[in-house]
Amino acid sequence: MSGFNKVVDTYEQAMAGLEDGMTVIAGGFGLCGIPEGLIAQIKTMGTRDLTVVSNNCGVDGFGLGLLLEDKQIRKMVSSYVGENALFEQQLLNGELEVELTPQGTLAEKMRAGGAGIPAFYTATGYGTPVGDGKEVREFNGRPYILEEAITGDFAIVKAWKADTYGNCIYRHTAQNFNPMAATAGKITVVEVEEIVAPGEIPPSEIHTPGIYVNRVIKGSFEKRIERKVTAN
Amino acid sequence: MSGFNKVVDTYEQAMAGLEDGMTVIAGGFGLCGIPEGLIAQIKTMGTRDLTVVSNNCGVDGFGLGLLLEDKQIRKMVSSYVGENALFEQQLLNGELEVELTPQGTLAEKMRAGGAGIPAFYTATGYGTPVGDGKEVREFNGRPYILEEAITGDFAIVKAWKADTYGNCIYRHTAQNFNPMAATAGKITVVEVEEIVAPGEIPPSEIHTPGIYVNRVIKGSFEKRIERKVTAN
Amino acid sequence: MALTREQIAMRVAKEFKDGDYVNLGIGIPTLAANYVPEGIDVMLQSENGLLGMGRYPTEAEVDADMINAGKETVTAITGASIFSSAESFAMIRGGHVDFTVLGAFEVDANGNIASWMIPGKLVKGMGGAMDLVAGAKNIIVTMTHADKHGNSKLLADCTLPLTGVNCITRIITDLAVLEVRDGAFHLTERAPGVSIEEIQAKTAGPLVVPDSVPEMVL
Amino acid sequence: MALTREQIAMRVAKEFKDGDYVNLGIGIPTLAANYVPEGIDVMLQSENGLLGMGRYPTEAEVDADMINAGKETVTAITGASIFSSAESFAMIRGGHVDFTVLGAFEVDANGNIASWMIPGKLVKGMGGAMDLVAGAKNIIVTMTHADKHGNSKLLADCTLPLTGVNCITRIITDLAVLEVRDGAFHLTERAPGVSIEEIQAKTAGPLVVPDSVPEMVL
Repeated sequence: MSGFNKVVDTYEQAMAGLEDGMTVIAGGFGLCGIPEGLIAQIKTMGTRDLTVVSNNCGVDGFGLGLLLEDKQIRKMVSSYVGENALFEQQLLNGELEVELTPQGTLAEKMRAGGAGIPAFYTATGYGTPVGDGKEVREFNGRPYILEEAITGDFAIVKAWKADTYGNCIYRHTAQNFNPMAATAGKITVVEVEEIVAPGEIPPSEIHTPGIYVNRVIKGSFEKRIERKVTAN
Repeated sequence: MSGFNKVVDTYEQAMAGLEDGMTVIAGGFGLCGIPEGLIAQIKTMGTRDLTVVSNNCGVDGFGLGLLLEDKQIRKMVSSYVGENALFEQQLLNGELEVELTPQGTLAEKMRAGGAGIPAFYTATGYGTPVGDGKEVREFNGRPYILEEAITGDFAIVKAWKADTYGNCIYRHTAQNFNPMAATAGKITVVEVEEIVAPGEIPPSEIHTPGIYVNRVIKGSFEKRIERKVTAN
Repeated sequence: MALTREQIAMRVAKEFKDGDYVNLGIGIPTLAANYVPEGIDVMLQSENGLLGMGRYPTEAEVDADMINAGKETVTAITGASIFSSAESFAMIRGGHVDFTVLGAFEVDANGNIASWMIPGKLVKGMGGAMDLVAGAKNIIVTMTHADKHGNSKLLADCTLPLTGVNCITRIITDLAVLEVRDGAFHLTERAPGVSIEEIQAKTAGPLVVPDSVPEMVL
Repeated sequence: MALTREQIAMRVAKEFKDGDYVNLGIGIPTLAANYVPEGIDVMLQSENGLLGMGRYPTEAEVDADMINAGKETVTAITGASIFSSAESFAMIRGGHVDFTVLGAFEVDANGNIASWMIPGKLVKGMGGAMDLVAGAKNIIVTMTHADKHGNSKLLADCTLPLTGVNCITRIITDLAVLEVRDGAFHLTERAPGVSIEEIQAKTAGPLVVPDSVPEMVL
């Protein structure tokens, strides 16, 4: 089954084809479950004018925040971006555009993009600035707004384990946006902690079937914690 | 955590509240992964004028086909209903109405119903009888039709195992429509092969979180095979 | 006396019924988890994909892959489930979460809420708040009745950009419990020792005061 | 000589590339799995929720919980994944399946296909066919060139209710391989020993015949 072996050996291969102006969908919630090495590779490549779709934009000096340092991001599509000063500065300077999207709508837009649903209605955001300019329609007497799907030229995903066919599982809440991101990239690249043989992950436990995955690379992860809180 | 214990002991309790004229969403694909005991209970109750949403309608004398015997079903919403003679006869007599829905659209309508998405666009069925009378809209130059969500007064679901909180896993391809059905019932009843203690199913392996489930009952299953084919 | 944050949280926790699935926002709402009454169990939903959120971890239990929607390290209870963000918001949007408790800058007499954006200040984003207010079956807003300058947060019409419309039915403040219906705030309880006059003075929107307004039981 | 069912399946199998995810309809399409060329691996998707469908089970392996979209008992290959119907059709509708092979009653010169309903006959349903033709990146229709009465199935316009519009680009019949584009059938290969005249006679829709039409290699 060599045609199904998605494993690549280098980050250059993993992100080959990424070009200026492309849209990149990234999994992760805050710093949890982010494809650290793939983000670093984009920084190394210096690709510019990117539209990045991700719930957050990392922090100063880590995660997607790294791509702000050389102003590689032109536009962020996120639900919450409050964690870094560089972001704030570039936003105020007009160097960076942000499209704030409710968290559930963002997740659903990615899922829809991967699932061939071009648009859907949701009550979320109706009557708020998020609904401005969007079609409103009533179903069963309640108003909803029309939201369109998101797809990316690339999706960058962090999984716990993948087999060589690209079947993935996620660990704990590091799952978050990763499964939807994985479905919505023209090219989906998954960075994992461990690569296993096909069959090691039981078929019904697979979170992301390999059909969505184009490339798999084994990474090593710092897994920085954003807010460490412990019980007394 | 007694408030989260969803286990009921009798089929009467499991289907309590089902009334004439209600909509029932049923999991299963053909005879695979069907809630055998819950269907039998509906037959016992004699509830009539039901709208049943299920990919298929069983076969003569088994599965949802049982509900045809006493003409309990007024309308079926299905993608394929070709497996029983009684169905055919009641359809030709005008005693039974059928709304044929493409299989993927049916699955998505159930998911949408459970997920608070009142409607979505899909290319499936555009330009065919399925699209008749439905709104057509172009996205990126391609025409799509608008499909509305489905919810049920009851959802009847077959899972492999559930814990007492209603967290479910499905076995092999007996999963099929069950996870979506589980989300789309005002009252969701799950019939399982085994009830386990909370924590026995690892959190990230749960297919249907217990929040969707109102009642769990342990059943015993015949698991009739529709087309047994073996290798030579 | 106006309630403390902890006392507001205590009053919020009295709303919970055994078996409720609850999503608690950051701040006072989160504190409510500490005051769930004896004999009542609730299961906490964290919108980053965790149903059955537990206590904070011990030092040994800390795991970067286990966080809550506030990005804090956390644990899961026995019987928890973990899932994707799409599944999490399917639960929320689909009305499967029984209770959402969240803070707000303003609520108005039509049940509109403003909680995410103050024009002129940097906008950080709405996170999951818009989904939560659009989806939950019951929403409780907790906030101080007035801001630190004494300006009422219970208005005839919200002045700030909205988080959701026509969705708030119950408010628990440091001074009172109010229901929102028919275009007015209906006073149902007052904080111990707080006068109706004070509540009237600090409620800018239309307020309906019944003949008898009991004190809260905490 | 017109191809047998097995020969049509053999020709279909030559379309597959190593690493293709393929959904095969009931009948001739399913046979194609038996003729995948040496050195080429494809992974079969079954729309009831199985990616990596394997061979039929032995008697001992038969499991009522493991079936394919044709409701036949089946096995899974090592490295298969199993998922819900919504996930399965997300794959299909979202264009992640590389190839769909299915039968048809009629195909027309605009790439429309009719495959599920004959008015006057009992309608059993479209199953997943409409999703498959709307979603797959490449669709191959396999059918006999004409029905048993000799009536062409390749028409200027379909006469039966459609399964999908403007979606068929390639047809493999017992007589020929044809591409559908620009409102015409373009003959690209003919079955060994079949004359261009026979193909012309049995193609009711507009047919473009190039100067040279090679025989199929099976």
